[in-house]
Amino acid sequence: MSEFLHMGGYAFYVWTSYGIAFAIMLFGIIKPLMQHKQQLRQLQLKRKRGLK
Amino acid sequence: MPVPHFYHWFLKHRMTTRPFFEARQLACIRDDRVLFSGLDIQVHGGQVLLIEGPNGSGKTSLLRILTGLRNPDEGELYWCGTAVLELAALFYQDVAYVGHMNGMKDDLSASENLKFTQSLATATLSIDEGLHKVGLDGYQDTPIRYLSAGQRRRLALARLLCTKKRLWILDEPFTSLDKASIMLFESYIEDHVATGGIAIMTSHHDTGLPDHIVQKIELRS
Amino acid sequence: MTTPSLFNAFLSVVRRDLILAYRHRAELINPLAFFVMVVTLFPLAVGADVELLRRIAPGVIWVAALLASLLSMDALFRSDFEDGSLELMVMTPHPLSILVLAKVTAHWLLSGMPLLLITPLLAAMFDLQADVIGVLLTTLVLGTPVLSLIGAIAVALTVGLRKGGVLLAILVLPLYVPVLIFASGAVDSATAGLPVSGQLYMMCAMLFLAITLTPWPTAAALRMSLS
Amino acid sequence: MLPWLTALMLALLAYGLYGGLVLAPADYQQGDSFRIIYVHVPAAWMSMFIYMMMAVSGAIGLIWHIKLAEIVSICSAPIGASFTLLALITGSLWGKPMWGTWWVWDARLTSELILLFLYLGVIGLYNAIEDKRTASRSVAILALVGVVNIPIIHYSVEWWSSLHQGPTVTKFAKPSIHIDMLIPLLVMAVAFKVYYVIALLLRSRNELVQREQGGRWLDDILEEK
Repeated sequence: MSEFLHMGGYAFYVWTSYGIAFAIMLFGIIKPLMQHKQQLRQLQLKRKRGLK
Repeated sequence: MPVPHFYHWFLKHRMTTRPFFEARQLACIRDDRVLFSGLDIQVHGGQVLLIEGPNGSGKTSLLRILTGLRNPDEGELYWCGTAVLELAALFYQDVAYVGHMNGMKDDLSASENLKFTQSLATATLSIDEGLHKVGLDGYQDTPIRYLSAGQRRRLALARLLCTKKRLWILDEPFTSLDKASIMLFESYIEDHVATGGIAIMTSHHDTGLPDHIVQKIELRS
Repeated sequence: MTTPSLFNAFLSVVRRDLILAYRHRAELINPLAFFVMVVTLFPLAVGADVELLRRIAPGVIWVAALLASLLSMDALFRSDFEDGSLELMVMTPHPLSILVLAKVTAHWLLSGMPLLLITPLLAAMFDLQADVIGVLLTTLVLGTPVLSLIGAIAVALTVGLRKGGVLLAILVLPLYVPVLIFASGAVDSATAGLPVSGQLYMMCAMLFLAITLTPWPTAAALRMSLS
Repeated sequence: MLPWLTALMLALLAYGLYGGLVLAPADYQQGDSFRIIYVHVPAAWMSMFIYMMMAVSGAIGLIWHIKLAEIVSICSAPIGASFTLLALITGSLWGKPMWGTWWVWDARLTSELILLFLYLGVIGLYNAIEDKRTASRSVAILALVGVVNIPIIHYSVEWWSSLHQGPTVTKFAKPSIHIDMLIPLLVMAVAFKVYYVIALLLRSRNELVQREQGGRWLDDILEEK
């Protein structure tokens, strides 16, 4: 296992690559999701204002 | 470029038939606000179409749609029965537009400006005659940055007189003109429609145009 | 009376822009001065070693030409857009792409040509050989019109924007890369005494492609900026 | 549909990663560092694929005035840019142990860098134009111009690097890639494509909501919540 993590001496480069890839891709999903929540909230607030 | 047959037909008849401008079911949306929709317009040669409405009701947007500068969000335009989209550049053989901006170069003289306009369209009057008709005799060689706002507006309107266009589209043509000039231009508009032309305009002022040639539409905000 | 021919319309647009530039002839100097100054900065920055300067000269001159062209590009449609003449140019019976070509031609005559005239002088300051200078000038003749033509697309896209300046550079510079590579490559080869016809043919091809293709997107972008 | 796609992507990713990181044998020259290939190459492929998608859907939107195509086009841009960035970072991380420097002016990396600039231009232009319909149409024109230019840029950069560098660095020249190495690579590529679809759907939904404010169907959705 530790050999696997060690990556034949290239651990830093390999795991940083995968880490960054993971981070960027995760961000690409989470950001639109958050934005969507925000939009729905604002639309609902708008409707409330409209109804009053 | 191959030219479909109706272009020839159109070119042959453009001088003989009475012009007819039509807009069907126009809609304009700006910043998620519907300015107007389902708007139908029909203007024949010999008529002035006056577009009225308060500020922000979409008068300028409508005019820009009618000139083809702006695409309507819905609807279509027809010139003498042919869709403007199909006519494309041919439509502009017939259209003269004076917008909010004069479209003149400050550093060119009055006659250079008019000459440039004529170089892109069919000329009618000579430059001197045109300038004379708008009361700018003697300003031929003056760069127009030295003219007053009213004089520049008159020069912009002189474009209409110097080129052969049957459809005039005028956005607030009389801004910064004095009473005498307004009356003068109204008489030119009357002459234009009397010879079978069409004028479409917006104006804040009450026009002195005779009622029987004026057709009005009102935009609400 | 008939409508003036397309060729006359083309000429009258070029003529008008030249007259306008002549009325502001003091401003014509600016891009040129910029060009010369950027080029003179390099010896100051890297030292006056003649060997080194001779080697970097083509790159330096080309990068400076590119920046100078970019600098003057912004004005291509700006004033016509602001005073409404552009609207009227769209509303003529002539194809807008040809009028666009006329405007770019005038612009190149005013911004590209002066660079050509001053370049031999700069090249001499970098101690380039006469035949290398010849190649350098040829690449400029072929390349700078391409810069103007490509730049016109981006200018047309950004003309309606208030803060168009930096954006224009971002849009345009990546598209300038091939011109830069082939032009400075040709001059490099000439310095090394290698044949340059391959690169020059490539540049000819790019020029013709640019002349035939770029007016269309430029015209489309202008219509969009006006609506 | 989204949960299904997500499950599919996760499965593909898991298999691809397992295959790539564990099953595939170490490269006899590069050792384990070649395993970066499983993110680097798919990311580079995606960066170009998405640019093509952006241009094609932009053209469709431009010609037939289809709103959805415009939205797909513009929503692709940030995703493509992030893949391009990813390809650059991983390329650089790969380059350090292989060449000893973080950056080499190699043809592919340079092309990729220019591609990133093109993406930035697209995003910048879209954000600068206020009217979003006009903006997406302008962006479509720009993307089309870019697509015509990319082969020229690529060719010129290739030519340039052969001129300046000589044949010293041939990092991707592996005539025979081992099948155990190849399969995870392809799986990863497919996983990245699915990821693109997911991210695109999420972004498009937001963009659509933003544009259709005040539309009837939005009210209906809110009613349900």
